[in-house]
Amino acid sequence: MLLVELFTQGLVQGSIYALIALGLTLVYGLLRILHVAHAAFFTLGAYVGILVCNASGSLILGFAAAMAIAGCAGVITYRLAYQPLLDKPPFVALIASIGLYIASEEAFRVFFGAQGISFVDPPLQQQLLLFGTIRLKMAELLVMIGSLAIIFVLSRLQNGTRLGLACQATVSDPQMAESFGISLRLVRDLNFFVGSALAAFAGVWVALLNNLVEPTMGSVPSYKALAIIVLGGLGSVRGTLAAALVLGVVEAYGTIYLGKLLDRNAIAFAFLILVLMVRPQGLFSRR
Amino acid sequence: MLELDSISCGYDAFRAVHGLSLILREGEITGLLGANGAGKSSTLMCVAGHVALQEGRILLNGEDISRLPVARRVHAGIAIAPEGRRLFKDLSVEDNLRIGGLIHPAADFRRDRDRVLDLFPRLAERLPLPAGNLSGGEQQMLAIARALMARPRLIMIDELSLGLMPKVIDLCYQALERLRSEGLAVLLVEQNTERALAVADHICVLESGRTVWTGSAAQARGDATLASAYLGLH
Amino acid sequence: MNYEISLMTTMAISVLFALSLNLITGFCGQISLGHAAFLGVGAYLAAMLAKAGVPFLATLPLAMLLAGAVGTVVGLTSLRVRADFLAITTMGVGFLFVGIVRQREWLGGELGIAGITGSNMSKLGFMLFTVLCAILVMALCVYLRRSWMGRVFNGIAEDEDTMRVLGINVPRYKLAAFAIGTALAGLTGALYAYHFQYIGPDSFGFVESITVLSMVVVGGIGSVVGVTVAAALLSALPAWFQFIGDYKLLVYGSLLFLMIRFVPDGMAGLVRRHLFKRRAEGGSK
Amino acid sequence: MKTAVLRPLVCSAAIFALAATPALAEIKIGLNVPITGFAAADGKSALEGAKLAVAKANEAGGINGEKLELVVYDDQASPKEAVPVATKLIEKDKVVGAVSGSYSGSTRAAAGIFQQAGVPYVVSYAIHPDITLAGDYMFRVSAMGEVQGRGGAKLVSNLGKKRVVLLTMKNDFGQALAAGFKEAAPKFALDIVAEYEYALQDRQFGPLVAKVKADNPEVIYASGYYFTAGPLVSQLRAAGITAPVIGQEGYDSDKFMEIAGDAAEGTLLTTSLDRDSESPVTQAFIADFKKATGIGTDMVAASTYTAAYVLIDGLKKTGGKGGAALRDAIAGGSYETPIGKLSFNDLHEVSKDIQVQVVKDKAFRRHSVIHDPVLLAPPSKSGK
Amino acid sequence: MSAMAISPTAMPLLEVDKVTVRFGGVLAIDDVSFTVERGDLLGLIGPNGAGKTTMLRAITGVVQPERGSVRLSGRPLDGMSIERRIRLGMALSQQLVKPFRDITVADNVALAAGYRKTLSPLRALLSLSRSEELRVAGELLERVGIARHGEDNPAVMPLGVLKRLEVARALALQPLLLLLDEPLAGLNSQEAESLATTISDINAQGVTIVLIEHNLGEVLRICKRLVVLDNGRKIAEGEPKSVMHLETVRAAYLGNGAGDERHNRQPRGGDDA
Repeated sequence: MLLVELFTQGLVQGSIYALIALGLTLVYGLLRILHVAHAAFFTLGAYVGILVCNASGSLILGFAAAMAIAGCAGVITYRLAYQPLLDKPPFVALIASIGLYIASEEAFRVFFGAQGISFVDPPLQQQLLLFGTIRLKMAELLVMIGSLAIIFVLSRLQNGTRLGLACQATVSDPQMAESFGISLRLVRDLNFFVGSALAAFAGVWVALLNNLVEPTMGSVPSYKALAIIVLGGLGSVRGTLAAALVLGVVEAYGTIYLGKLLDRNAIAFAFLILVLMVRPQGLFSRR
Repeated sequence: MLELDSISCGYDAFRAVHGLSLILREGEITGLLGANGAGKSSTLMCVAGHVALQEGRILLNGEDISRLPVARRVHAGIAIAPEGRRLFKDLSVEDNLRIGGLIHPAADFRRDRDRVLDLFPRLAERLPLPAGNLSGGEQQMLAIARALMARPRLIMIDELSLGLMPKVIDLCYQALERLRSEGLAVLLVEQNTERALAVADHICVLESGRTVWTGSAAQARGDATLASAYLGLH
Repeated sequence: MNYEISLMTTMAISVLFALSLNLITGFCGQISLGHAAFLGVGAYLAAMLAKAGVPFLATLPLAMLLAGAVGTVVGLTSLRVRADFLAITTMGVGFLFVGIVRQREWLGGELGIAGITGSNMSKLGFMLFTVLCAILVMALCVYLRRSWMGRVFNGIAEDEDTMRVLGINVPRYKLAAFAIGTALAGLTGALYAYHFQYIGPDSFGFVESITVLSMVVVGGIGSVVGVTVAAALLSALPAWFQFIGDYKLLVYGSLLFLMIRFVPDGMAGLVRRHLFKRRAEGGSK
Repeated sequence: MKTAVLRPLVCSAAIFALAATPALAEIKIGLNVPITGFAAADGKSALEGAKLAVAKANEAGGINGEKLELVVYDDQASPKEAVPVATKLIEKDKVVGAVSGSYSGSTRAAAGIFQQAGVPYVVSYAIHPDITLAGDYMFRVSAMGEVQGRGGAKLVSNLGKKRVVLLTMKNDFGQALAAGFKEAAPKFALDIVAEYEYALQDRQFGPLVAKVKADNPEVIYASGYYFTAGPLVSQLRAAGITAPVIGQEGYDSDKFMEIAGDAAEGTLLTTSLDRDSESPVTQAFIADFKKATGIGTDMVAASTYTAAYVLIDGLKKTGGKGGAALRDAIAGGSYETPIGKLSFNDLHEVSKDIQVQVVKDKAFRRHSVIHDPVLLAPPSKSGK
Repeated sequence: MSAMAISPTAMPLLEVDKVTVRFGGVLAIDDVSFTVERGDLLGLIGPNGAGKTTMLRAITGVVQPERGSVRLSGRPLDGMSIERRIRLGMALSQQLVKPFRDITVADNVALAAGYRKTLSPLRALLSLSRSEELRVAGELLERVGIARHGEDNPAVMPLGVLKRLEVARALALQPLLLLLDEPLAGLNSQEAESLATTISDINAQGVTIVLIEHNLGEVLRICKRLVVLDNGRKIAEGEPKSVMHLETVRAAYLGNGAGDERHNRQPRGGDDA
């Protein structure tokens, strides 16, 4: 029973990872940039979500505002920060991204205080009993369903709509995509919008789960999401989802059974290195 | 319909093509010939907008499209089946066609698709397969079919016969002749000189980025010097 | 004076550390996001040895040896994975190092190791020694760049496959780069331990790794002088920024971003372009 | 939300003001504190506490009429930054004494430098055992982690419970607490069912909670800071675990209740600050802090206030002189502080009772006091 | 070259023995055998997609054959990395020119000429001087006819210069066996003819050469022997003239089987454009 419960908890954590890593993977697929500052949109989303929810009393509004604002911020970041660096070696964008992340983390602290903020009346805290003894918070259940649903919808959109097709074509061969009338600018903006909005979505969920939003909350996701997209085989949406869930579960078991040997981060990265040594192209990459 | 007015193009300090002038007409096939690295592909990619135009003008029906953004050129009626085919490999054949026709309403897709499948019936059986899994010949057909989905008035095809079996080459060239009969302008880059000479209406031979010979294909076929000096021994 | 001496020592240590990474990333093109782990290996070994009474000068080569050995093993991964994957893998190595140290009681665990003494030098003497080390390593880097090894590194950084066609045993050179670079990081780590006299797992984490990488990139990747200047400046920046208190890291992060955004080839690139411009102007006269 | 946005701006303006004040004030005391970086939240509290102590002293006329000036530098809680900060305080600002409002790593790195310079250094809440071992100019006003851990074990016993699960935060604070707890556990015949560790950045404890539930302990001894403890306690309760949770001074912030909400009710903590204390000093501090900052106080603020207070008290005795005189003055004093009555032993550690607080109606209330001078004896020179 | 002078054995320099290469399900090379004698100038030809480049990759070790083996001076090369094969006396001039763009043309050649100094990292670390290598580079650049570009940056050089650079760089390794992958591609007829002549001269000086080339005119002019591949199989081998008369070869080249007199005509030089 414990094993099942740990598995469930691993999935909850994994679905949050998936939401964050998905945006990162979209950006990587398109631009080959390791977008560390992505985690800033996660934090931004959490702040906006709490502030709007506290002010309006509506969680839905909080989600909407968080996603909209983070999405726009993502597009602006792309235009100002990355677009001019696209033809430079990848580590240039990486360092720019790191600088941006440090600055944003500090900006959150300066604006919202170092101690973090909480919901005045945290929603979705009631708990549910599932399958006998497994107990989940409403918020935990919803984040699992929510993230799986959103990823499912996203991959349907990607495969079933003309816009999604345009995105995939751009990932596959930007020049040719352009030659068939696809505006690279539109596709890239859209990807940054969607990716950042997803990170913000994850941010609000984490705010709900912890009832706490701090300036530093993005630091763990900032690098762990990188590990996930590498595990997932860089640029693959389904691979990222699978890698995130696997990592969540590995961590869940690891913290309990390997906790004395290694800490959570080290377990995650030990797993990553192990996988890469066996499969240098990542866990779920076709190539 | 398309006029290259002494164009030069290349990358940064490197100039791949020097002062090329060429006129393409509807219902005609123009063959762009020459050795590896002579600047044929650069010319195509320049017309498509991917290689920087350094001098000269590109006119489409008398209108200067030199500065037209890449993504708008397909709207103007120019489509390309590029070197190496460059299919969207992870996507299905059908999706590749869909992307080819992205500038047209979704409602037209089925009609357009059936039209190009009529030209290349072999693709019809392959529709759900990832494009990367096709054989070389099928990939080339798909590259052409994808370009045709845009309903172009000019189609540019790079290295049509490269690495293909003779039978498949035949198929492709038959398709090409049919396109001509439907009034398309075709700009064909080809290493297989025999083939190109056999089908083209006009020939332009490049060497190290410069035009060394232009004229009708009939003239070219009769000019033994041309064939031996610039086109290898084919 | 002690303040300047201490700051100078810190700067020299940063210069050493940045040069050691520059050797791997700048010269040989192998990006590393976990370089602080090797600083840590050197620091921990030196601290343990110092506690055991091993003389200062003897700990330095031992720290180099161990860090270089570990670095060579990590370098093996660079034979397996490339570019972005390597960046993430080395980042993982960094986390693994910190994770392992945290859980080892005999390495001080979370408490770290304090009271590291035994350099038996005055503050001034230690500073001079560290600066001397930095100068020697600079000289080594300049020499290395001009040696055949430097030429090969340069080739590998640009095009590994073509270097193979020229008969170069690329894996051995990559390992050599990792070995030398990480050994120098180990040396730096030993000096770090003696200077700060306290080390803990958090001193060698991800933040430290990206800080040193930003020094290399801001200086101009591969440029010895550029990296030296950038490391010295960036390491002193927080101390100089004390007056803006609350906004210190905000300014630091923003500066890092703006610098890279507008001068992607670093300070060395900026200077080079400026010189060329002047030379061109001079030539036209 | 307006205040939350404005406050940092006001505070930073205050820092500017402090840093920019020309050297008219005669007596300078230093403070190293993490203003930026990951530990900034605690740094903020520490800074407010120290500022309050200085402001109070200046209100009361300063030292022989001379005003005190607090020189504040950011050390990012990093040893690397703390070394230049300490040197700068000593050399550039010529402080007569200094207070650490920072974590163990940076405090430990700074300690050696203050010791070498002969500048008394009063440490508030950094609990690394080596800090006071650096030399006789070092003082610490809070109980060390081990001591608190031993107190925690006794509290479990006082509650009449036996089966304990330890949830240990993976940093020096958490490890020291766990070590003390485990050391004392046999004395009270406690059965430590299991110990799990978590990282400082963790906020999601799903797997740990699941395992604790399976272990079914009578009581949970969980080390942490309010920002880890808030989510932890809330998640334990959400999973239906009803066993009491015992925390420590790291929980001691109103933020804890804000984060954990109703789940916080009944949580016990061993700390230095007794909010129901009859002591006028404590009550005055709680009121003054609220007045000065608009927020409730916490352990970090109280400790740093106390450290600064102890230093200032010493300065009053020496008439503003530093060095050995100040050291001896501090060592010889006994202090009535917000965190209780203090006096230093030969290692300059304090021995004091542990206050047990309980969360009741979203406020910390007195639960009990652990008075056990033998069990709670801090390390001393003679003890070594 | 000196390396040639000290090889007295009568063994063929290169033996390709029943090599089969498969990519996925596609047979790229199907059971191909041939040998290259010392001093030979062998043309490896065939239509596009015949498997020439794959054959070359099997020889250099970039792809692993499914069956069969490759031997150099009688020594099996199976499983050896490309750099080891190079060290045993091969050199490769690549079809796609890949000069190092941040060093000069001469430095590119000198880098290869330092092959003794770069054998091991330690030796490389301890070697500083490269006057000898620069001298060799100068000579080689002279030999391939681009001496005047020695100090230029390859990034701005035309393809013709880079093709020659690629050959010079391969020669700098002082190989026993020089593998040239389409060295003439992209050159105009004059350039092609002169480079072909250079190649012929290099061969005359004792370097064994395998030449993959599309420019049949030059191939027929300079090669001593031909191996013709089609669809991954060897369809002919022997004297250039006789090989080109074979019906199978003509069919392979023309696809439709139509022979043409022009095939055997010697090309003329001269650029009348």
